[in-house]
Amino acid sequence: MDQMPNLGREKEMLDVLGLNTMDDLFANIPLEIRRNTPLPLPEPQSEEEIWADASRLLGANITLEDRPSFLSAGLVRNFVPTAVAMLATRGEFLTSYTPYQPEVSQGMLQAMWEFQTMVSELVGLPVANVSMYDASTAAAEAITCAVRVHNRKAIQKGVVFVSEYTPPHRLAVIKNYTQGAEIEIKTLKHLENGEVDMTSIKDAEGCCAVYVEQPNCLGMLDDTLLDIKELIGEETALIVGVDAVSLGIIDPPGSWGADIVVGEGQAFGIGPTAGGPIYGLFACGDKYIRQMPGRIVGLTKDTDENKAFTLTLSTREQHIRRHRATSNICSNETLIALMGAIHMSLLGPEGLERLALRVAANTELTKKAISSIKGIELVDPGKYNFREFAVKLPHLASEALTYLDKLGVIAGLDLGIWWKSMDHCLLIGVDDRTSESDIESLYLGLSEWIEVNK
Amino acid sequence: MDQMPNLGREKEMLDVLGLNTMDDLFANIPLEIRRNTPLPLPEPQSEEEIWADASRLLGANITLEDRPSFLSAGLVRNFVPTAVAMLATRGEFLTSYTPYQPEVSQGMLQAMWEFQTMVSELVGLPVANVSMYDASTAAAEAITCAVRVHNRKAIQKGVVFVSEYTPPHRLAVIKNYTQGAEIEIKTLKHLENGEVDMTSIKDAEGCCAVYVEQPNCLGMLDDTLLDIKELIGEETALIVGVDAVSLGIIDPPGSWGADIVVGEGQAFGIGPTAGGPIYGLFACGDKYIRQMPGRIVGLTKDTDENKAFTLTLSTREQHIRRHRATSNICSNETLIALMGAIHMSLLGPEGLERLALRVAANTELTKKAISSIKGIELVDPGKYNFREFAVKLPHLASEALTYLDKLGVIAGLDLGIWWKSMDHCLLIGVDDRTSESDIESLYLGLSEWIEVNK
Amino acid sequence: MDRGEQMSDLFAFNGAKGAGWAQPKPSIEREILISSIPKKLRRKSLPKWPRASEPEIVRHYTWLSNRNFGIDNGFYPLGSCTMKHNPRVNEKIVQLPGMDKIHPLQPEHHVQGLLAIYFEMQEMLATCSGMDQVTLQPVAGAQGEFTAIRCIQEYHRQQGQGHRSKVIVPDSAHGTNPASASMCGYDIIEIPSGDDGRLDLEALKSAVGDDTAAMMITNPSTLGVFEHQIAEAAEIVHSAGGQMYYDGANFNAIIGKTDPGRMGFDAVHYNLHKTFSQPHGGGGPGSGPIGVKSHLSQFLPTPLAGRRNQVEADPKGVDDGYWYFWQDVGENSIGKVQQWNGNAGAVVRSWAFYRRYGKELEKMSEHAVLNSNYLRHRIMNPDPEIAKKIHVMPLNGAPADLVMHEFTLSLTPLKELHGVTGKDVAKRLLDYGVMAPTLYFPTIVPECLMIEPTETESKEVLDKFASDLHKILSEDPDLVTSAPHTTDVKRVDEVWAARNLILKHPGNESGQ
Amino acid sequence: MDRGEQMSDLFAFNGAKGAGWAQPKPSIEREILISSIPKKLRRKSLPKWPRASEPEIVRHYTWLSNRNFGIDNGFYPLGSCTMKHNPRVNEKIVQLPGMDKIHPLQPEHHVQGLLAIYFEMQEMLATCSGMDQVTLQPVAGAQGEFTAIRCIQEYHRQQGQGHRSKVIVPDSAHGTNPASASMCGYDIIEIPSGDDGRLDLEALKSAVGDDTAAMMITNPSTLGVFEHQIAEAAEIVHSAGGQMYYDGANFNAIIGKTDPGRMGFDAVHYNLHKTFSQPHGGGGPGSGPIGVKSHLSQFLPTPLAGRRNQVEADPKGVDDGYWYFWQDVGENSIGKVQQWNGNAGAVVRSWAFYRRYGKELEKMSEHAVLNSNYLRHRIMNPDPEIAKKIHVMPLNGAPADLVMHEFTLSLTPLKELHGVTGKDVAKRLLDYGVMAPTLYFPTIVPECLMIEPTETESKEVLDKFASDLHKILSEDPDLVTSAPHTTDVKRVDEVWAARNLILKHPGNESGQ
Ligand SMILES: Cc1ncc(COP(=O)(O)O)c(C=O)c1O
Ligand SMILES: Cc1ncc(COP(=O)(O)O)c(C=O)c1O
Repeated sequence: MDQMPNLGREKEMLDVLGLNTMDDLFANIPLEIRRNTPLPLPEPQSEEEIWADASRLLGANITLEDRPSFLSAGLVRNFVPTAVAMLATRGEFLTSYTPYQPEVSQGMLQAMWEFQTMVSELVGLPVANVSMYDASTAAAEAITCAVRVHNRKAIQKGVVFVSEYTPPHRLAVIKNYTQGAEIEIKTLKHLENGEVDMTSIKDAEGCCAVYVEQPNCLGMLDDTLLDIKELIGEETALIVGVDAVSLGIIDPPGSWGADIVVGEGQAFGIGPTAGGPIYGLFACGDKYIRQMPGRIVGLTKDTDENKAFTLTLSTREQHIRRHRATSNICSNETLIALMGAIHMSLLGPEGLERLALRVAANTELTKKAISSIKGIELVDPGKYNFREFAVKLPHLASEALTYLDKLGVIAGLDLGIWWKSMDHCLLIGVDDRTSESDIESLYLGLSEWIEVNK
Repeated sequence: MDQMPNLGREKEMLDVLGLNTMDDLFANIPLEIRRNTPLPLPEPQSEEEIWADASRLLGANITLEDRPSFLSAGLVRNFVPTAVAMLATRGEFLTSYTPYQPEVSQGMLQAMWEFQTMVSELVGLPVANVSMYDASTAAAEAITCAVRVHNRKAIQKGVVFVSEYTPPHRLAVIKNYTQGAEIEIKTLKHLENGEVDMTSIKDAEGCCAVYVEQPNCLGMLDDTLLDIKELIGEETALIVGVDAVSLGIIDPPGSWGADIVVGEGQAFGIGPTAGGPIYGLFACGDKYIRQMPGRIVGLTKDTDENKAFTLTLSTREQHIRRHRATSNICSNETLIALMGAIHMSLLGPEGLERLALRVAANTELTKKAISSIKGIELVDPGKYNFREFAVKLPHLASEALTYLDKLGVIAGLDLGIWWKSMDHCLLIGVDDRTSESDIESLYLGLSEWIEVNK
Repeated sequence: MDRGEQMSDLFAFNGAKGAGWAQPKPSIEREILISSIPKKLRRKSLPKWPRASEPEIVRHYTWLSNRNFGIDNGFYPLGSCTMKHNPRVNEKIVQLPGMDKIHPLQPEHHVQGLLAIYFEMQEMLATCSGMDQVTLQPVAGAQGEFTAIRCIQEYHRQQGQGHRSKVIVPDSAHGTNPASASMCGYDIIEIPSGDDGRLDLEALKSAVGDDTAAMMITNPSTLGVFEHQIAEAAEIVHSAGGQMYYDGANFNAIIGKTDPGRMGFDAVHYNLHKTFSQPHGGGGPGSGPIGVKSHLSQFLPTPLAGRRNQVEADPKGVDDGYWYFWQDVGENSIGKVQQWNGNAGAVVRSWAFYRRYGKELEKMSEHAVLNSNYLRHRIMNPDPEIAKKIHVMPLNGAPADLVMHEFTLSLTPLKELHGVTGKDVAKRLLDYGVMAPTLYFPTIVPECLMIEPTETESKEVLDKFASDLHKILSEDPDLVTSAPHTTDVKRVDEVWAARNLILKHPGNESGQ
Repeated sequence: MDRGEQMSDLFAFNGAKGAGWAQPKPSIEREILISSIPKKLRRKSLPKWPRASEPEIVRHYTWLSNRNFGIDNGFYPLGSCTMKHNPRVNEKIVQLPGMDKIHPLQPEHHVQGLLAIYFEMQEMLATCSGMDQVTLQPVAGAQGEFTAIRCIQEYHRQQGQGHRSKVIVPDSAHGTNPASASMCGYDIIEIPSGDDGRLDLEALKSAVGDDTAAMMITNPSTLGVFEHQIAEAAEIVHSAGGQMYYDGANFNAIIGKTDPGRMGFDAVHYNLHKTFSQPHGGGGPGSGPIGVKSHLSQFLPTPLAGRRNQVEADPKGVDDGYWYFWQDVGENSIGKVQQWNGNAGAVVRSWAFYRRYGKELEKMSEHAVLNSNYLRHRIMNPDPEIAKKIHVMPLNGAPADLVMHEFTLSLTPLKELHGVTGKDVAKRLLDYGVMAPTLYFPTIVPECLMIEPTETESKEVLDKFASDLHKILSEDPDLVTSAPHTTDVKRVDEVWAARNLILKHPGNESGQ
């Protein structure tokens, strides 16, 4: 109760109002709908009791740092420099809200403008917004945005082709977000070897948008993607989902024709944090600006002609445009994007490259080690992988995971969870911090499991 | 190496200076005393490597929170509200230094002035400084301060009586600090029952100062102390060392005639932190102001007649008075005192009382439980204790500690470390967080040990 | 020269290559790695990010933060946004490795502690709102609305009522309400409020029909008044076959006093970041769980946190006799709205927040409402001496005796008499060291200031705000219309921004 | 009205009784507890502390912090104080429970990790300084001086040289040097510097004698010049039977290039908070370990961190093959100077700091010296265009070609020509958003500004400082003498403060 400064001063204040009891304040609530019993909740706790309970409960969790871990699947066990949280939790940032009054919010506005710049540079597109909820809603809203822009001229009205390598939880989000706009989601096929199927690309001709991921959700990079913009043409949007860190070494989609780039920002700024709060990246070409979702900051001037920042293009947004808004997003993930901005600016260009190289090196080493185990095969042999790779096991992947869990290794993701047909496949994800001994543990564990189940 | 912005720009800057190499900058160091070999130190590490090493090493320590702990002896296993560190580590506080330029340091100056006020209120004396290194140096410098004030009129010139209940490490500090000022430390005797020996007080008559602790280092409160100021008179300083938290319920020495009050501030603001940084409290009556050690902040005005704060009475200090300074203290413990101030202001008067009561309750319960064990006796039966109490064991205390350590209990302090003659005595310290189950562990452990060694 | 006059420019930092944040070397040499990337895939040139050392970055963001106003800097009466103090221990809790270093796909026996908190939160929210089942997956209020309307949509489809195509919202509704329903494919019917700012039952009656899918409404309304006819409204909508949706942004006003269940709602979202706690610096993150009555629960996004009694065979749990698990919602679930299990960090913070009040949570609502009424009273009843000096008093946005946790003022008289707009007063308030109230919302109140003090403000802060507002009302209109005067920048030209669209840094001379 | 004009007054917070930080109840009832305290011992009335809620306290201290200038806010060239950036990870490290929740008297097998760090730090400091044994106990530079002089004193006494009663310090020495020696009971002989600001060997020769206990000196000197005749000086003092004491406040200038051992010193203190890292907000904490040659080590305070090879019987250590322990120094030890084992937190932070440089620690000194020389050059050699506008250039405090990590300027000409003092310029610099350099120290340089940029400042910051200083030198003297103009308060009346001595809050009306 140490949060309410007027505790104990109720009478003094009620007197001013001419009221007797706190309940009098609620006189407008009809009796029939009043709650008459106390809430069946526990006793109030003090800070130290809450801290003790939180430490006990969360302390009972097994973390990704406690053991060799190869579970990534879109979230990253990263190392976030200490300065990031110390700066982002400064009260002026932490306890502010949407900068409706730019005159007293220049700091956050500038930070977000810088964030936009860094994201834009990262992905190679001119405009970025200040964050979406996550990579999946970013992908979903990229699709609705693209349809709004292209539907008039589209031959296949309302049709969007989505790569079959889109993980099902993301696809579910996409479907929820697009069904109301009468968008038809068709599947963009891939070849056996993981590359995009060019006949499927042909089928997409004249549709509103094509959504692919690079690397795909199995960590494979497909260089044939670099040619598809030319095939689908100007009137169909190319939307690409990325692994943000990979762009330290991998050509950004903006430079091979992507119109909208989306992705998960989490690797910059915050831990996997049980899945949230994280933040989605959203960047696009100029022609999408007025249809894009989310907040955006622009440079302008004040009445003294000094540089100033402000939210701009708000006429797209729900608080102005209401049901005709480009999106319903209001509260977004700015604070986490701020953490991302600080992390990115600490890294710098060469630091980003190094981070990507560390992941690349560990991908390489892990892939080599694991694929050398007899009985284990790469799902996409001969391809370049970043961060993740899928392997086919002799038995159910779920069994391998259980076995290795007992050995204290988090071995990856059972791909059977995503696609029943892949229940013998394991998705192994590394990060910049994967160590030789981590790889060894995984290698030994999987080898032992195969041996035991011979 | 991410700490030096000019890394890689050396040449550009050397060029401006007309130099060729970084070594040229050191041309003034004669060759005969130059180091020619690289420092035999490890490779540079990145933040994440340092963090990993620190976590590994410090993670290997067993903490007071890991197990029932009754080791206090002047430091407290406290709960510090989260807001304390979050506020005190704000860069503006954290990275400032002594406020030599008050115009841009009003924040820290005001915070310290408020700290002085709260300490003054706590101990019941009009003036407090902004911190000493710790309770021991505070006691030592209180003695030298008192001698400077009283020596002229003293009958026993240079003589100070120090309670025999002063723990030896503190006494050692006092001796180091006083020997140069030609102060003779005499022992103030106590009776068998722990109370001060009034004949010894008589012996002290006409000396410069008397130093006692309340509670004493065995946690015992002695109400006969409340009368000694009258006995020793105005020309002998009464210096009292306190347990700061106890003053939430115990009469502050200022109200029974103490001239200088010192003590450890750690309980407010910071964990025991392996013994430092902590901070010493120092408060005194007006007549000691010009002889007191340490920094002090005063309220004043600026040229616009607005309220302003500034360091004051600097003419006592080493940077002005040099070898005639009242103390050599320069860097002190302000940042930790700031943490203390924040903690105190979060507590408020009633919070302070509650904190003291929690300790008092746990002292009571623990004392009752442990003294009920057959074979264990209270050293000071029938006295009121705060936080600590000493018990006599049937065998060596060190053996009991070893035995209980194996059971996962930190049972207290072997008083044999302080005084050989007390090697069968254990000093048991509780805190506000001592739980019933902690007490039970201690009770069961000691009972078992006695049983086993019958 | 003013301190800080020169702007800190992130992209002007251009130290040595690689002088940024130090990292260990990759475990394979750079050249080998680079050449192993198929040439076509390789990045040609690095992004133009700043090259800076830690000290420079710390200083830059410290400088930025010093140009930003948050609750920690002063009163933040942004109506509808519930800008209350966020207890600091919550920030420490979410930095525990057992929170920060957790992957949402870890097996259940790795995350019993997290699941226990999830379960407790689902239960607590259901209890306080009179709903049957809660999901914590939606990550903001707007997404909660969207999710709940999606559930209602699937419900109607299942019931063979797929033709219901309209969602009714009062004209005082928050913009996210119509936007969310519209994203689900619904047409919006906006119904006008009555003269007292309240829901107009007649208007509602004439709006409902066979095509009504749902009504979305918040109570207390965005004017801060309690819709006392809410049960009747629910009756009207229900008898037309529609569902009642409760926008929980104002839930903090009524906890323990009443609940949407009692009012007749079928679904509700909670803004954890408002009612409870999740610092949403700069605009987010939030968390927008929803609660539904049992007939809607089969449609909820999946999974939920489930609980059963612990049995012998279970691994070690969290010592409360239960085993927690992720419970699949089943085939009728709408699937996912967020990639994982929602904003877990916000859930944990809100859990820590609610634990502080526990069964006395209603005290929070009481103090929020007390502060709101007190401030409104102080504003509307200046001391006679002060009243003499005031040019013109604002009008109540809603002519109610009592308000709930927030209230509106209309500055129409001021505008008419002196040409001073609500925006001018808002900007002038910035000069007094407070954040401006919500401006021009709800749109039905002309020249509206919407004020929500929250329970974490002291009487002194409220007194000062009232007297500052009185001062402004007695100031020279020119001073007010040209405000703010003491902020980091003067009034910002938003039109210029929209016309010129400079949305990224142009890069600096040194070729960055 | 200016934002923030009204002061935040901690003692004006006066909320409900007990509304402060919530705590669990005591395990025995209040009344019973109170009555169990002997009446005479009971406190009669509670201290007049503020009664505030967490939000009020957070806002108060945020407000205070916003009125305080630290390195994070800008350049802090406070000579001799080495105000460099403190890596942020260090703050996180010391909050680890294995640091924060440790009692110094825990058994050794509880604290192997801490002991390992202590041992490594002792070794590292000894290595870098050319000393034989280091203790980490002293908690500040001044206490290090005191401790080392105490050791020297005991050494002399042991050697039958107890009559040696004088300690020699140059007139450029820091005030703590004479103060520390004096606290040990020594008389101080101050010797004047030569015309070049350096140690005057002739003056030294005539000062030493049979009564010389020690000489205390820092190198580079407080003027930032390297005392190149230091070996000769050591020779002189040693042949008179005195000991050489190195004030290590400037050690950061020479690491890896030379060391006090090579220069002929017997004892040295390190300011970990300067050379390495320990944020000393507002004036401390610091850490002042000392290193000594072997003949002095038996006198060091006790205990030291010791190490031996691990054996079978040992409990689990920290996996490096060693067992660490607290090593008693023995009967000749001076005992204790701090209650425990020094400022452990500062030791750990400095360890984390040094680990970042490792064997390349000398780069830190190189950059500190590079920045210092670069800045000095920029100040003393303005562009010709700018030079024309400058009224008067400052003088070098020490006429050396090269300086070390810091340097002095004398503003005598400015004072003589325009009546503008060093203090005026210092105050005017505050208007430019930087901290003023150290003023009027060393006292041997008239109207002295002492400038230390440290290795963590960028070229741009140095360039801007030089050009700001040039601007000030070309400003209207009245503008400068009336500075500062843009700070939170105008020039502060220090004399009034000393005359009126208002050292605590008078309490507020509400009877607090
Ligand atoms: C009344 C009302 N409804 C809905 C919302 C949307 O919530 P969120 O911002 O969490 O998406 C808000 C938030 O601003 C609101 O005030
Ligand atoms: C040259 C010199 N010596 C000694 C000291 C004293 O060190 P400390 O402040 O750590 O006591 C200082 C610090 O200001 C100094 O600059």
